[in-house]
Amino acid sequence: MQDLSPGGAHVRAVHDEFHGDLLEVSMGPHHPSTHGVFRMVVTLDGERIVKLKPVFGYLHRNHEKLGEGTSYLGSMPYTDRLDYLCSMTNNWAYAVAVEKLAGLTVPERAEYVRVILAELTRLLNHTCLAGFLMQDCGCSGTPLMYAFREREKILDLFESLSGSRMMCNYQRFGGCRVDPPADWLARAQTLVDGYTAFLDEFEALLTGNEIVMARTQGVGCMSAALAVSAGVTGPALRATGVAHDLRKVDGYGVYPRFNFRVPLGAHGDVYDRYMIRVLEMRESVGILQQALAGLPGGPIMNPAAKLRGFRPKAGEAYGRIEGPKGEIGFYLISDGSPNPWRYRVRPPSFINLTILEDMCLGHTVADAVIILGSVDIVLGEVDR
Amino acid sequence: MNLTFALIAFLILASAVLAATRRDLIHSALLLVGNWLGVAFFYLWAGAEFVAFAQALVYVGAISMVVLFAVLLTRRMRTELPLLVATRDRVVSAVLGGAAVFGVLAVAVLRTPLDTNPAKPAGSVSMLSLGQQLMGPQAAAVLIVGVLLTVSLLGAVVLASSDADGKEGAP
Amino acid sequence: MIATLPPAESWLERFPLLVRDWITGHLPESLGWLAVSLLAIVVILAAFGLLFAYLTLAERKILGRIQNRPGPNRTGWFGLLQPFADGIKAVTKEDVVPREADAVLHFLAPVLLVAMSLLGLAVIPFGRHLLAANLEAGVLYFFAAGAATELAVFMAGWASHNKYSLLAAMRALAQLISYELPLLLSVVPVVMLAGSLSTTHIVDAQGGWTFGWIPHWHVLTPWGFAGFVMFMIAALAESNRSPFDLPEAESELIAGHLTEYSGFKYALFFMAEYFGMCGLSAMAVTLFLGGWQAPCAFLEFIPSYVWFTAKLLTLLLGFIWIRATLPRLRMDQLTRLAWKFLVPLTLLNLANAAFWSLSAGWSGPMHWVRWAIALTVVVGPFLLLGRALTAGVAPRTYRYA
Amino acid sequence: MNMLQACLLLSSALFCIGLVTALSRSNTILVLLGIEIMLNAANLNFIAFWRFSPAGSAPATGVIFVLFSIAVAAAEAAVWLALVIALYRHQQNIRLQEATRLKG
Repeated sequence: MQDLSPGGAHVRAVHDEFHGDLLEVSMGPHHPSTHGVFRMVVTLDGERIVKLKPVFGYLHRNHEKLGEGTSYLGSMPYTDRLDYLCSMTNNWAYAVAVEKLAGLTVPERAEYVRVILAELTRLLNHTCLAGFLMQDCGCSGTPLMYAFREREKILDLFESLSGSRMMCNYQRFGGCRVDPPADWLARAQTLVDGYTAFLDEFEALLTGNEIVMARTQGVGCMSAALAVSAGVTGPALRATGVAHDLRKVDGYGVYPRFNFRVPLGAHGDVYDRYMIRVLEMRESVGILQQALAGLPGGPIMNPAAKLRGFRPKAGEAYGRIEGPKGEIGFYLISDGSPNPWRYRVRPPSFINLTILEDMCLGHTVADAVIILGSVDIVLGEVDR
Repeated sequence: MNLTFALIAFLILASAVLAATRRDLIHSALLLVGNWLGVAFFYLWAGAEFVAFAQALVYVGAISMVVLFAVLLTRRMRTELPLLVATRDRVVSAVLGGAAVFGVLAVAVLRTPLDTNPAKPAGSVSMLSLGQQLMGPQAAAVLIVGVLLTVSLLGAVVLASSDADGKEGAP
Repeated sequence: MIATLPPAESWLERFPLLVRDWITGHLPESLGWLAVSLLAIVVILAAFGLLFAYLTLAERKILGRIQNRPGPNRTGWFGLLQPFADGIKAVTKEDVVPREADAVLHFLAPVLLVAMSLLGLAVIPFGRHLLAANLEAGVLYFFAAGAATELAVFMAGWASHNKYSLLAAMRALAQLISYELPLLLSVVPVVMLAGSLSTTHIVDAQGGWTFGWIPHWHVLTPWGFAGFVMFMIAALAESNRSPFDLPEAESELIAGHLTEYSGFKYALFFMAEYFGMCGLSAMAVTLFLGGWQAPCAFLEFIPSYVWFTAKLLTLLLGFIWIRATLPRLRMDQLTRLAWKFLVPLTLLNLANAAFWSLSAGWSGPMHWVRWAIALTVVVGPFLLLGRALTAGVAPRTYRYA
Repeated sequence: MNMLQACLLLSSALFCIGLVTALSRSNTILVLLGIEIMLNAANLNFIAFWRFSPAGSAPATGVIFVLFSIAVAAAEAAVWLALVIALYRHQQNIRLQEATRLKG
């Protein structure tokens, strides 16, 4: 029955006595708008979607099993490869899980640096997402290039701090790998100071654009009940009006010390998801200003933390933080050996993706593309 | 015989015959576009410039689109398109009937002494006089055609959308 | 090319005529007409071929500038040889035809498309003495020639035997049916006021200046301005340019009807898109922007074809700028824009032009009344229909937890 | 045989091709295309007579007749597209023989 040859747009006509002739199109895994090797098997009535089946796993590389065969520290660079746009927050979430498992505390300066890097990552991710979303809407690259101009600046910062632009591998259990020097902090301050101007420019060009609004408003609506029951987190959840932000809920790290707000949507459509991210970026800029201003001195690593011969006591721990895409969590079970006995990732974009069909039904092919774009997936994390 | 005329006649007839015998409906439709273009060339050859362009605009630009739309909207997959093979009897009788009609017409045309005036210069009707004819003596006809077009458009919309809401109830 | 020339004209203005006469002077009398026709064809092919080549470069350069990147700059000085490098690449690339494709139609589609988009250029008066075919029904000819372009897009989409291409074919048909009407209707007022379908007459009707510096171009009247804007919107849709590039739709249908094309056939499609864009822009210049007429009386010493080229390039820059700026519409929004916005507005504009023509004799204070009425007829429905079109779409305010 | 007769023969032949198409094919679209061919054949006649007959009192009659005919053809095309779609909705195919009921 499923006579689908791999790749391309192999399609078979399904005759459905209720809907007339339907067309089954395999969008992806090689499609410019699936953000990686992702496939949607879409059944179309004209251009309207009557059925959508997400197919993933093309990028599966056994991440969790690899984690069980490697030492705790050895998994840290692998977490970079999950959501390769947000390696800093992946590192942090994993570090939180291990620190819980081992009962390690983190010096205050390291907590501040972590917040700075996490918020920079949030800016990076949301900026890219907005650019990609506009690209999916059919802009010929202009918003994307504007977004990438800012992304470059953040990546330059990451590079000079960690030695790598995307695979940062920066966090350690009990602190961070290197202490950011003063000139790095000054550069970060310059970037943060200029970011609001970029956001103003970006919003002036896009937020009120009638084509953008017509394309995104009322498209891909997600109800709050559905979002909660499906386990959706992050901006996608907050776009439906549910106030759930782990930075407020858990108050991990030093977030309770900062003054910031959580923007909430009302419709849960693509426009809300876009706007929530833009507003979150403005809040992130505020957090960054506060964190850079209040960065204390002191050590960057907990001296008690051992990197070599690290063997946490038997037990289990679940560490989670609010990543840019939602709740990124790591669940670890230790049996006292150098390797975790069980290593499990809670990837936000994978779980957010599960309700793709509910959002797409009744919309057109063109909408499916931007709905997928607004979910904000990175296949490295979806497939692991 | 005029060479241009022969070429145009060949284009018209060949495309019509091919269109009538193709099994692929899309090919038929596209060949018919060629046929309509041939007719437009004939008008051009005969000196009726305006009609030729109108023919190209309406037939190639509009009616062909409608035909292709109809084919696509009522399609199965491409392989299923030509399944509607007529029975041999029908084809044979249709061809015989057509040949008979052509015979009668041809004999009638050739036997009739037609009063012609080949010396008449081509393109003798200017755009201005055509417009004055249309807006003067033929104004009523123009109005009627306008009403007809409007009514047919509305009728088409009504026909095509009649099922939109009552679809589930229909047997 | 027209032979009549007023006596006092600079040799620059008469340059095309001089070249033509020089060439035909070497040939026997009987071959004159053939030489003139061939010359026109060669000149159009060469000029627009070169324009196409450098337009691709200009588009990439301008897009690059708008997007904070340099654009092509490696081939030749400032990348000036890039079009030729692209051409060599396109010709030498493998031409892939899918096994299941309808080979004949797959081949015919790009050929037909280029041929059709070139045909329309014959009736454009590029200068006072630069016109390939002075047809009495030139405007009608132009649109008749252009009518077949979407047919070729459909053929390409259908012949490729790819479902993305099929969807693109459907979109191309729907788009053509929707936008042919406003395109033609926005031209009708011009034809009505010029009283002719001939492109030369339409340009002549826009000659002259008020006070020597306000040209009598159609675009400077209320109905002409509205007609020009609507013509350009419909032209964007006709030439499948962003934001109406739905048949191509890179982010949705990959490349739509172009998905299964490669090498030289793809280059032909590309070429046809630019020729179509040039043709429609040239028509817009002819119909609304005074054709080859100079904007001010004292600037007439600059040859007419220079003015035409300048106006043409300005419109083409507009096409590129719009492409760099706007996202794509959805199919239903596209057709809604055509049927619920452009068609009613063009029909109203027709009445507006009729009023303008009837009130030509009004003078004194009535002159201002005439302008006020004409402007109201343009702006009022625009605002009302625009509001109806964007109903339910507005910027939102957000609350914070 | 003069030019007028040649034109008339051409249009007769075209008319008969259209007739055969309309009679022999069972696909509604092809039948309608056959009718469209016949209509064009008739138009050819008008132009042929206009071009080759001696100048009469109304010199443009043939041209005007064809113009009206083209306009009517456009209207007709819109209606038959709607008919074909309605037919397809009712019986899921466009075979003319099966369209025997006036009521869906």
